[in-house]
Amino acid sequence: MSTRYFGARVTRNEDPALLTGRGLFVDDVRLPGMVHGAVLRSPHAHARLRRVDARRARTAPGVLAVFTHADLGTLGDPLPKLIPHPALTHQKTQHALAPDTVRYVGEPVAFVVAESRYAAEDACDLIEVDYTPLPAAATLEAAAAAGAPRVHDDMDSNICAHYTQRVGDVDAAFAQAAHRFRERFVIDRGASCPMETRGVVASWDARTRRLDIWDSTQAPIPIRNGLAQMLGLAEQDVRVVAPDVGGGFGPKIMMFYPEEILVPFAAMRLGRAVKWIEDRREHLVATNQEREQIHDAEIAVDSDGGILGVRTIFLYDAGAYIPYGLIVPIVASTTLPGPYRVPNYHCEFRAVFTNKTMVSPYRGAGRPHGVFVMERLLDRVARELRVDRAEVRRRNFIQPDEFPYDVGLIYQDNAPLRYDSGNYPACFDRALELIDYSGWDARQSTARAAGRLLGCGVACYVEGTGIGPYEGARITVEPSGRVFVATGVGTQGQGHLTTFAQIAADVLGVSPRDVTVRTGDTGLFGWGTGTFASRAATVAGNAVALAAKAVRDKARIVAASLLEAPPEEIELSNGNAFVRGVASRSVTLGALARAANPLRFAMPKEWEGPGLEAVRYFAPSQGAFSNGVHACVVEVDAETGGLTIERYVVVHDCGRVINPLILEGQIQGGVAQGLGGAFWEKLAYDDQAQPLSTTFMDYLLPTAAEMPPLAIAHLETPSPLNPLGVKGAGEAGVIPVAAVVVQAVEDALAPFGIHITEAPLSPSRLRQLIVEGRRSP
Amino acid sequence: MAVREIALRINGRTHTGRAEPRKTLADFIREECGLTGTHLGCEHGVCGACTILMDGEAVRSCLMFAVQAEGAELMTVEGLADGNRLHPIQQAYWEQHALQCGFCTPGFLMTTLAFLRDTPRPSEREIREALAGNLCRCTGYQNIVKAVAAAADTLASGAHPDAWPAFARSVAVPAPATQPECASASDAPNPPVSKKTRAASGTRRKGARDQSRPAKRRRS
Amino acid sequence: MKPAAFEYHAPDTVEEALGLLEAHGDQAKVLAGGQSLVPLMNMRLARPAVIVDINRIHALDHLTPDGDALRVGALCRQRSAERSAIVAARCPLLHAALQLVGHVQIRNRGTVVGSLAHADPAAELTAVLAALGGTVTAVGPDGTRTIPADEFFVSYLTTSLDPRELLTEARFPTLPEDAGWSWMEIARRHGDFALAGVGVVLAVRRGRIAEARIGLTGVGPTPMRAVRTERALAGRAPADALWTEAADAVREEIDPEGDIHASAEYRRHVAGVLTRRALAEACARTAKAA
Amino acid sequence: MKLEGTNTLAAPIETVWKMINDPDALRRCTPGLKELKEIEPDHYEATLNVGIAAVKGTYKGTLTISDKRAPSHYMLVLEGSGGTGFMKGVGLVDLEPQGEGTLLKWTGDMQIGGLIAGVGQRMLGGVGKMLIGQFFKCLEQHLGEDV
Repeated sequence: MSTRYFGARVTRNEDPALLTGRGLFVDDVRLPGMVHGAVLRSPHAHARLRRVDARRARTAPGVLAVFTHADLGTLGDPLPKLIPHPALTHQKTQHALAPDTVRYVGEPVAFVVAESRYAAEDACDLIEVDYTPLPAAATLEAAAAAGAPRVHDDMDSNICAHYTQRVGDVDAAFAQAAHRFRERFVIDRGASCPMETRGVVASWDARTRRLDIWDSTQAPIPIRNGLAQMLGLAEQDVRVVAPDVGGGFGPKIMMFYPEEILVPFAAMRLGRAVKWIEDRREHLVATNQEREQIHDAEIAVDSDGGILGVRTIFLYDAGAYIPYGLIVPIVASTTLPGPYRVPNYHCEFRAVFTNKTMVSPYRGAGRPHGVFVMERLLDRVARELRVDRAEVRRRNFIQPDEFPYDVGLIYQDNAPLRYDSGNYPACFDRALELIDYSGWDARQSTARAAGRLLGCGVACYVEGTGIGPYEGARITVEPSGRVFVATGVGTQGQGHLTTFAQIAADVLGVSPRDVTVRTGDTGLFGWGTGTFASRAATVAGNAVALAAKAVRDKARIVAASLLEAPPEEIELSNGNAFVRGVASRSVTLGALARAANPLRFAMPKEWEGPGLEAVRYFAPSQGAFSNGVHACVVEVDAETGGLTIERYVVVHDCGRVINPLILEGQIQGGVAQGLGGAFWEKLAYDDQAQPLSTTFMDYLLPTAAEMPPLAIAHLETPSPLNPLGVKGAGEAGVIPVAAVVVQAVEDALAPFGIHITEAPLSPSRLRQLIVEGRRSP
Repeated sequence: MAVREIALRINGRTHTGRAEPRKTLADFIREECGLTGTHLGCEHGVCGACTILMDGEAVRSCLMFAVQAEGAELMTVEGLADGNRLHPIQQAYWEQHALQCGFCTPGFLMTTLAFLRDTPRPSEREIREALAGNLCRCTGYQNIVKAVAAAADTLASGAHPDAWPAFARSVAVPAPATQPECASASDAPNPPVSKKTRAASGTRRKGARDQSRPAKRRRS
Repeated sequence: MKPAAFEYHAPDTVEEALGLLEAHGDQAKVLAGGQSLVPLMNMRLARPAVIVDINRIHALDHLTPDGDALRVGALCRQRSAERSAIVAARCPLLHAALQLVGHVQIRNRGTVVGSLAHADPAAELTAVLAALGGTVTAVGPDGTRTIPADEFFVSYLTTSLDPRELLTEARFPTLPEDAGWSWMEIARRHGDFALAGVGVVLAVRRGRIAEARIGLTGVGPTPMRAVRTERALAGRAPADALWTEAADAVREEIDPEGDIHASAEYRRHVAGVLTRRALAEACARTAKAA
Repeated sequence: MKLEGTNTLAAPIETVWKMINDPDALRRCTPGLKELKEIEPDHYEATLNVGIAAVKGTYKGTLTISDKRAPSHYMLVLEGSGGTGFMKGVGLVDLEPQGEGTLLKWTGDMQIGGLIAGVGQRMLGGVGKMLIGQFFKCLEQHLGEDV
C-alpha cells in the first residue's frame, strides 16, 4: 500500500474545534431541564456509618432528591469485580453509596440532586451523618503487618492477594554468584490529574425507554454493557458517549465509579437529565490513584557484572478496594527484567488494602516501579564493581538476533511475556550520543571544579503495549466522497482522529482531511474494550487498516463495472477510482458510493451488500513490545536541594511510526508526568490516612517553568505481530523517568556519598539526605 | 436567594442572564452565556483553564463573581478566531501540535494573547514563566512554548494588524507592539488609571470595531 | 466546589463601605482582588455572610509617590505596581517581590493591599512591608489610624485590623539612594508560596554597614524582621564571612513550622542560605548604587 | 499531629489543679468555645467555632476529663465535627510544684480530618500550636485574676 500519509507529520483533525472553544466535553453538555448532582463524601478514612439523616437536605431550596444507600435497591450491591485473578483471594469492591462502613476519605455516602450545583452543595452541608471512627490502616507497611487495623473486618489481614512468578533457579544463581546486592526501594503515591476531572450526564426518555449517557470515560462500551445489565435495559437502548475527553491517563477507566451508576439512576428516578461534574478536590480523593509500592530487591551478578539473578519481593498498596485486580503489580513484576537477560528471576508480591483511595493503572501502570528497581540495582552493581554504568547495561542487553525473546513470565494479558522485536543496544548508543555521554566525566569534573554539581542519568525500559482482546472499525464512504471511520476505542487527546484517518486515507487514496473519525460513541460502534495499555493505535489502528482494505476492494469491484475494466486494474487516488494507466477513465469515490447503493434493478452478487462500507476486527495473539532509553543531565544546589533539569533526551522504538508529530507529543507529555512523579508530585497522607494534598496548591503538577527542553529520536523496528508493524507508545514517556532522574541526582551529589532508593524527591528531602550523607562515615 | 439580572460584555457582545451574586464569572460565562470554551480545571485559581481577558488583562474567571464583571470588556476563546479564520496564535498552536486533549488550551490561548501583546519578542525563559500560571497535563509544554515563539514571530511580522480585537486591548498598557513594557499609568495619583487610559484606548484606534469604544462602568 | 450564598454589596465610596462594615461587623468580608479570599470561599472554608466589594471605589485605585514613601491604594493591582516605573526605580525590593507573587493572572486581579490584609505567612509583600518598616492605613468608625507592619501582622491570616475597619492604603518607604537590595526565595514551583523568602536592604557608608534590613517570610506565623541580626550587622564591614554569620544569626532568630513540602529544619536552614546570598547580592548592588 | 509544651504558672499546684478542673476556666479559655454544657462531672457537650480569620468552622462535640490523679495529672479529650471536617484533641496535663509556682507540662495529639485537613495542611500545625498556646495563656491570666 502507498504510504503517503502514514509516517507524515500530519497536523491534527481534532484541533480546529478545540482551539476555538467548540469542543464538547461532558461539562459542556446542556439538556433541557437538566439538574445537577453533588456527592457527600466521607471525611473519615475508616468509620462506621451510624446514621445518615437527610431530612433537612431534602427540604432545602432547589433540592429534588437526596439518595442514600437505602434508596439504591440492587444498585446498592457491591460494584462489579472488573478483572479477577486466581491469586486475588479477596476481590473487595465498593458500593455506589456506602451502606454501613466507609474505608477511605472521599468514599460516597449520599448523592444530592438539585436545580444547580450550588444548591446541591448547600444541601450536602445539611446532611447529618454520625460516624464512629475506626483505626485506619494508613501506611502500606503498617497495613501489611500482623495486627494492623483491618480495612475489611471479614478478612483476617489486609492481604488480598499473594502472587509469585519464577524463572530458572534463583536460589542456585544467588548461591554461586560472585556478588549479591540488596536494596529496599520505596515509591510513593501520585495522581493522574487530567485537566478535565471526571463527569457524567444522563438523560432518560421514559417513552422510548432509552438512556443516553455522556461520560468522560476511557471505556464507553463496557460502561454501556455493564449499565444495561445493572439497569435491566437492552444494550441497544443504552447509549454511552465519551465526547471530547480532557485527558485520561488510566484512571478514567474503571467500570464502575459510583457516579457512573448514581447519575443514570437519578435521571431515571427523577425523569430529569442529571449532570455531575467532579471538582478538583473530589478528584484528588475520589479518582483512583497509583504508584505506592515497597520493593525488597536483590541482584546477583558475576565478577563482570553479568546478571545471574534478580529477586524482588514487594508490597502493593491497593487502597481500600481492588476492583481492577492485579494489573499494576503484575505489570511491575513483568516489566522489571526490561531489555536485560535475567536468566533467573523471582518476583513475589502481596496486594494490601489500606484506608486510602483505590489504586488502578495510571500511565505506566507499574512499569515505572519495575524499571526503577532494575535500573537502581544496576547502578549499585556499577558502583560496587567500579564498572561504568553504561557498560554494565551494555553487557546485559538482549541482542537483536535473539527475538522473539521469551522472558519466561506470564504478562498482564495472561499470555506468555515474549518480546516480538527490538534493537536495544542501538537505542542505547543513540541515547548516549545525544546526551554526549563520552564527554560526561570531563564535563562533570570541570563543573565540580567550578563549584557546580552536575549529574547524568541513563535508564532503559521495555514497554508491553497493544494487548488484546480485540478492537474493530467500520468504514463508510458517503455519497459526498467523505470517508467515515467509526471505532470503539475512545480518545482522550492521543490524536486518534488523525492517526486513524492517515491509515484509512492511504488505503482509500484520499486526504486525511477527507476522513472523519468517530470514536467513543456506542451508538456508532458497539464492539470494543477501551483505551488503555497503549493499545489503541496498535489494535484499533490495524482494524481500521483492515476495514479500509475491504472498502477499497469493494470500490474496485464497483468501479470495475462502471469503468468496464477488471477490478485488479482499478486504482484509488485523490478521491477517484481510475483504470491503471488511463487517468481519463475515472470515477469519484462519491459516485462509486452512490452507484453501490442502487434504487432499482438487481444488485451484482459479488457486491455482497450495498454501499462502500466494511467492518473489520483485529485481535492480536499477544502484546507488542516497545522499548526506549532516557537520559538526562541535572544540576543540584546542595545548599537548598534545588533541582534543575538541564537537558533530557529520549530515544524510542515503537515500531513503525504513524505520525511523528503526535508520537513526540505523547512522549513529551509522558516525560512531564514522569518528572512530576520524580520531584514534585506526592499525595501526602497523615498517620490517620487523611489526605493532605487535595488541592493544586499542595499537589504540585509541574509547569512550563519546571520542564526541561526535550530531545527525542526514534528507531523503527517493525512489529511482526500486526500488518502495520506498529507498537504502542502511550506510556513510554513516563516509564523510566524516576529511575533516570534519581540516578542523575545521586551522580550530582556523589561528593556527599548519598544513596537514593526512593521517589519522589523534594528539596527538603534532598537536604536531609545530604545531611545524613555527611554524618554517615 | 437574591437572584439578580447581570449583563456582561463578552467578545464585543452584551450577554444578560440571571444569577445569584455567588455565581462565579466562569460559571456565568459557561451556563448563562453558553460560551463553554472557558473551562474549569480546579476552581481555586491554580490551573488557569478558566483564564479570560478582562479589560485586556488575563484573569482567572473562577476567582471572580459574575456580578463583579459588569461594565468590563471580557474576552473568551470564542472571540479569538475571525469567523473560520484562526487567530495567528491558534494557528501556531495547531501547527506546533501544542494541544492534545485540548481542555487547558483555551486558557493557554488567552494567556498567550495578553503575553504577546505585552512582550512581542519573548525569550524562551520569558515564555515558560508567562505560561507557568496555566497547567497542561498532556503536552509537557514543549510544543506550547514552541507555538508561542512561532506566534510571536508571525505577529511581529506585522502581517496581522487586527490580531488584538478591541476587547483584547489592555486598559493598563496603551498600544500592543508599539510600546511593549510601558510603565503603568497608575503612577499618577487618583483619579484612577483605568478610566484615563480606557478613554485613551477608546479614541486611539480609528476605524476599529465599534466595541473598541470604552464601556461605561455600570452601577450594580 | 461552589461558594456558599452571601449578601453582596459594591459601594462606590469609602464611607458607604464603612457603613456596611459597621453594620455587619465580622459577618462581613471585604473583597478586593479576591485571589486569596475567593478560593477559600469556593472551597467553603470561608463563608462570609456579607461581601463588601470595594472594586468600584475608584478613589482607592492609585499608586502615589509621597516624599520618602510610595502610597499604594487598596485597589492598586499587583500587576500595576509591578509595571510601575516608579516602583521599579524607588522601591526595587517591592518590584522584585511582586514578580514572584503567584502568576500574572493572579497579579492582574490581586491587589497589593489585599495581600497585606490576607496576611498569608508565606506571602512576599507582607515581608517586604516588614523589611522596609512600612505602614498600612486603616479607616474605621473611630477615624483613621496608621499601623506599623510589626503591629499589623498578628498571626496566621490574622491582622490587628478591626472587622469594622477598611484598609485604604499601604506606605512602602522608598530605598535610600545608595542602598542595595535583594529579594530571594525558594518555592517548589515558579509562582508558588515561598518555602522561605528573604528581603534585604543594605546601606554601606564609609566601608561600614549603615543600615541593614532583613524581612523574612514562610518561617513563622507572620512575616518578620530579623531585628537581632540587623543589629549584629550594623557598623560592621561588609564581608562574606559576615554574611555567613548573619545566616546563622537568622537561623537562631526564627522558629519555622514544617509541612508536607518542607521540614522545619529545612526552612530554618534555607532561610540562612537565602539571607547570606541576599546580603551578598544587596552589597554588590550598593557598590553599583554608590 | 503531636504537640507538647510547658508553662510555668505563678500559683501553688492545688490552685492550678482547681482551676484546670473549673468549667468556667475551660469555658473562658478553650479557643472558639461557644457553649459548654455539663452533662455529668467532667463530661461536657461543647460547641466550638474555631479557626483563623475568615477560615472558621463550627464543631459540635464533647469535652471530657479523665485519668484524674489529683493534683498532678489528667487527660482532656476534645472531640467535635462540623461542615469543615472533624477534630479530636487529646491532651495529657501534668503538674508539678516549682518553688512558689507550678510547672504545667502538656502533651497533645491533635487529629484533624476532612476539608480543613485536605486543604489547610500548610498552616495546620502552626495554628494548632497557636490555639493551644492561647488556651494556656488564658489560664495564666485567669489564674492571675483569681489569686
